[in-house]
Amino acid sequence: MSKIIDRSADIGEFVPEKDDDILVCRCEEITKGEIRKAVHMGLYTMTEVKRFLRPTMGLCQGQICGENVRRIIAKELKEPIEALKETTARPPVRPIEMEVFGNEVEKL
Amino acid sequence: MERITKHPIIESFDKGRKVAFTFDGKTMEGFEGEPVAAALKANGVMIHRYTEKRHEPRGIFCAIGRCTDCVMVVDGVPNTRTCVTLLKEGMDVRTQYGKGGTEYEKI
Amino acid sequence: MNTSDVLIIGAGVVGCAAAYYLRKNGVSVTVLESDMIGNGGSSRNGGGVRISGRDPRELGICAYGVKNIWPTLSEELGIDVEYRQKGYLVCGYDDSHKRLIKDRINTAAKFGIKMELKEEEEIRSLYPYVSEHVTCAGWTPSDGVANPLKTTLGYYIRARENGARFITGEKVLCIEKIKGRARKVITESGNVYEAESIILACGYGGRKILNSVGIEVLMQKKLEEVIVTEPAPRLFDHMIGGMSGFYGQQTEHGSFVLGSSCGRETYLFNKSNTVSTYSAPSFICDSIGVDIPALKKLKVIRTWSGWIDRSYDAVPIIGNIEEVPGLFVSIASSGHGFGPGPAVGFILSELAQGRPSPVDISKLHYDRFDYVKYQDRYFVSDVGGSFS
Amino acid sequence: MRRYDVCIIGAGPAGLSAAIEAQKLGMKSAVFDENHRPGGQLFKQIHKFFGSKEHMAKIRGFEIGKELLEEAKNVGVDVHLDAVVMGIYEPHRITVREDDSITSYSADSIIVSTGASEKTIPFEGWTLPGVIGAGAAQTMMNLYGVRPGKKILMMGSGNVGLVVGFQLLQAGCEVAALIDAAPRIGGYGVHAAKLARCGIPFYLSHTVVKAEGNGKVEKVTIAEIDKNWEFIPGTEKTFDVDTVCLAVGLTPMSQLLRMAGCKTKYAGGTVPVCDKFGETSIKGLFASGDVSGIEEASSAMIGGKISAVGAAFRCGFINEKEREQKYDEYSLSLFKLRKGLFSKENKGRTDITKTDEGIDLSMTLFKKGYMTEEELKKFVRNSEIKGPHPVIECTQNIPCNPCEDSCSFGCIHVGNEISAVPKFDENKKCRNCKMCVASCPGQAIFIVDNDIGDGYASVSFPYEFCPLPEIGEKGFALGRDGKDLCVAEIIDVTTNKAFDSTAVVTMKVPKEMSMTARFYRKEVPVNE
Repeated sequence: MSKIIDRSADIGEFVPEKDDDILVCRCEEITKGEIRKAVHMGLYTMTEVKRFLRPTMGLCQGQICGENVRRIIAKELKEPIEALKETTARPPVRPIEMEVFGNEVEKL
Repeated sequence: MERITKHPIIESFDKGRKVAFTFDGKTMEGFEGEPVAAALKANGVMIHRYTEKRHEPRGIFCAIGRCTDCVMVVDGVPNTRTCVTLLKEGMDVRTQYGKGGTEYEKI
Repeated sequence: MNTSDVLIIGAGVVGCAAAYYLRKNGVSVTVLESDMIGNGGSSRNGGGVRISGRDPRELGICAYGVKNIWPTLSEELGIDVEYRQKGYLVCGYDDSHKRLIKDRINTAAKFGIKMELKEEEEIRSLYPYVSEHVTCAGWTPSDGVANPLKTTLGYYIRARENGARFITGEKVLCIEKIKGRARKVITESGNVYEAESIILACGYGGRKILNSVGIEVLMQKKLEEVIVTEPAPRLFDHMIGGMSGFYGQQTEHGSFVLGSSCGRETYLFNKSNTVSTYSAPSFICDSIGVDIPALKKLKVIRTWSGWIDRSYDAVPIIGNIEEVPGLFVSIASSGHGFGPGPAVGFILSELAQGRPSPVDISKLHYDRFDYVKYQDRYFVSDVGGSFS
Repeated sequence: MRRYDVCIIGAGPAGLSAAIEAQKLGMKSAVFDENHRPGGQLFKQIHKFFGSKEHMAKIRGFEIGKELLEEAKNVGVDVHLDAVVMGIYEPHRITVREDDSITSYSADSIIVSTGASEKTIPFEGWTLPGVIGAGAAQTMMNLYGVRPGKKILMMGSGNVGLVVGFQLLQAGCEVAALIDAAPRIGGYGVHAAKLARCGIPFYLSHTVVKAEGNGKVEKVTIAEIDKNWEFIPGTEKTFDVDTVCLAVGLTPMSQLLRMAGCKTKYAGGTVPVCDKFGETSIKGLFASGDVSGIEEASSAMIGGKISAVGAAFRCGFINEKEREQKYDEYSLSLFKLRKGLFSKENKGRTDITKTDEGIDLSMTLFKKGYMTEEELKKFVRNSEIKGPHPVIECTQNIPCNPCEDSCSFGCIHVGNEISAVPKFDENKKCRNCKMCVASCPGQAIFIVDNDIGDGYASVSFPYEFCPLPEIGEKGFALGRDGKDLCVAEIIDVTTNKAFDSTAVVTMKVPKEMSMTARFYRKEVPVNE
């Protein structure tokens, strides 16, 4: 059962921080401040922030920034990092050309 | 020269033959079968691409094919991870601008 | 405490849009979502906003959205939902497809919508990226695409900002009537919510909830899968689909989002989650490579899948339910519910306020499958079922 | 679809060990690796491993890699290289990219040994070319022979940061400093000491403020941080470096396990919930090595074997009794490695002030990477000993005992508890074979002769740099802190096969320097 979250509950105001301009997601060029602001817009899960802003959605699929994004959102929600669900891991694990992906062969 | 010629532990680095390739049209030398990124680094190339949004330079970061920061246009194919793409004779390696055009579209 | 004018079950595009429009009119709203915001079909679709190829019964809603909501939605929400009305190309490969396209053109014409048949020669010159395999195509200039993620979350963000109360992780088990009217909702956690009216818009999960007030709808779950490519310079900006079953777009971001199914999903290992099957992504890549060879070199960076809540005739069920006064539903979108989503949300918000729907939705009634005689059987289209 | 009894994902230390063990237990095994070269991180590890003989201690990582690969092939494991596992599906199916196609493989058991990836820490300018992972530096220099930079700042003082820092020096790079946000050096003191005596400074409670440069890193500013991780104004220091290496921890590469849908938990990263055999919540799906929790390669190898045993039982190749017997054997070996100051339960603890033997730990070692003479005296008795004898500067209960095995004369004692601090037995006679100096993976053993006549002493120390000093050559003796002490003359340079590329260099220093001179640099001082 998922955790019940009242999205109108008070998580405090967005307070600017000195390092808000630092890029967190290198692929999609998303800053820490953008992620923090998204949380205050009501996006309380990694998946929602990802879908709205695109961090972890680029070429590397969050392999580099995933944990940092998770930590930032959790901190903003004043939750421990493990309380925040990760985004779903999905195939392909590495980028793969469509023609190769489509070339399913049987090896015996 | 960024290549290690003498190492206290590693007797020799497993290298293929010396081959020529081009970086943005300029001819360079590297060893066949080494990652394109290693050959570029040995030639002093640091910038692999400029990003889509901020037009910022990027280069090698993880060197094992995960971060996708070192992608370039290799033989016409954008977003090629140069750290896991092995060098071949005559390869055409180009700086990648944004999604893969060779230059930013000036609007 | 848990009382509001309207209670919405499901925070998908319809639920969020309905909440947004209700708040605009000052109506108090609570939205209960079992998972997170927009994690069902609202986020898992190709982003098509089309009128073409629709069943005549739902065409009115789709047209209403394209005319009255989509063009100004980004401005209205202050969030770019990436809507662009650049047409929809549906590729056909033989004469049977050509006939199907012609049928659609006739249907569209009845509703004053322009749709054209493109013959081979024109296809080669206008759409050079499709292969010679494509011998005919339907072209609807008024169709378009949007970003489903930003649309759904955009409605949510603004509705929440305007005072709609959203509760996620709150799974509704049943609806209870008070004095004959749907007034109460009980959740898995034991919480009870009350409202004057209830809007049910939670996809397949709605079936069980409807059962709790004695209503059965004819629907089925079907897995549909999608591949996402690396971003690429713009190749085309219209929506594209094919008679082989694929559909999708090149997003504003540059990546291609292309969906389809291999037809085998239903028969595969019983999956507990929505991670793609081993078989569909390869099939999709293969089939798209045949139609759009230019994409073959592009790298796929992600695949995903989602459940389609498909009704018996692959047409959505929208409107009130006479047996349960105060209950308004939008379920069984049948895989093409995103495009009309905002309009459906708006219509339900109107109904919940006791106002009539601005378009005729009488034929989308839930009990249309009852008392059907052989000669009245609705046309069941497999192709039309999955063209979001 | 091709079928194996067991498919193993990742040909690193855990995966290869699992494959070998599984094949030996009669299972038809295949191991898949996305890389062109197998061995995972092993081929980048050019230092000698810790542990004891059964853990392949004192063998360099890449040699272990070669041995494992050889053995895997000999026992008949199918090794698929350049084979990228794209997805994992119920019940036990994987799709693999090989060349230009995708193939499905199925197995009765799957062992995921995908290892770990490096964590990162964003700071201003961290996307500039020249900011790289420590693993990237290792890959470039140790696999491909290309220096990652000329002058480098290492961020992170765990074993990865320390080991890679030293390897950078070996590759001929300059290391400007090692910094860590933590108040203590995180890795082995012996690793830190190797860097300290080369003169590399440690800045603890420091982190990077920003990296700057035109198109690449040219300058890096660091500053001290307070308890709330805020920069303390006025503590900024700037380094003209062209490279910043990030060694800020590892996180399991658990995507495939998460994709499979097994239960996970958070332990510094997402790890699967496993039983003692590494079996996840999905029957027949195992995890071993770093993907199941970050440890050393040595423990990963044993973990791999244990999961193979679990898989063999799951698929009916061994019975429960055999499984438990094997488990007991391997877990004992694992148990030995998991002891000492750096064990899981002691990780990150700052309240430990004494060794298991009750001796005061060196606090200077935690702060600066070297020990003061006073601190060392609690471990080593020296002045009264005549003739050459080992001075063992290994003081932190590291599970490691090659020193004991290396001395054929029984001079060095560690005992059954391999994490015990090694002791020189003064009743035994040191024959000055220098084997212990070359064998110590931590390069923490020195042969000292307090009196070689004329008021001089000799100090023999391990040396792994190019070029080697020459006999008769003069230079400076350096202290543990890397500072110039006095003039030294090289009187012996011993290399031999048994030393495995570690040279043992002996220098002549004034008598009073016998317990302070620990390293050497060639440059002759101006006045000489």
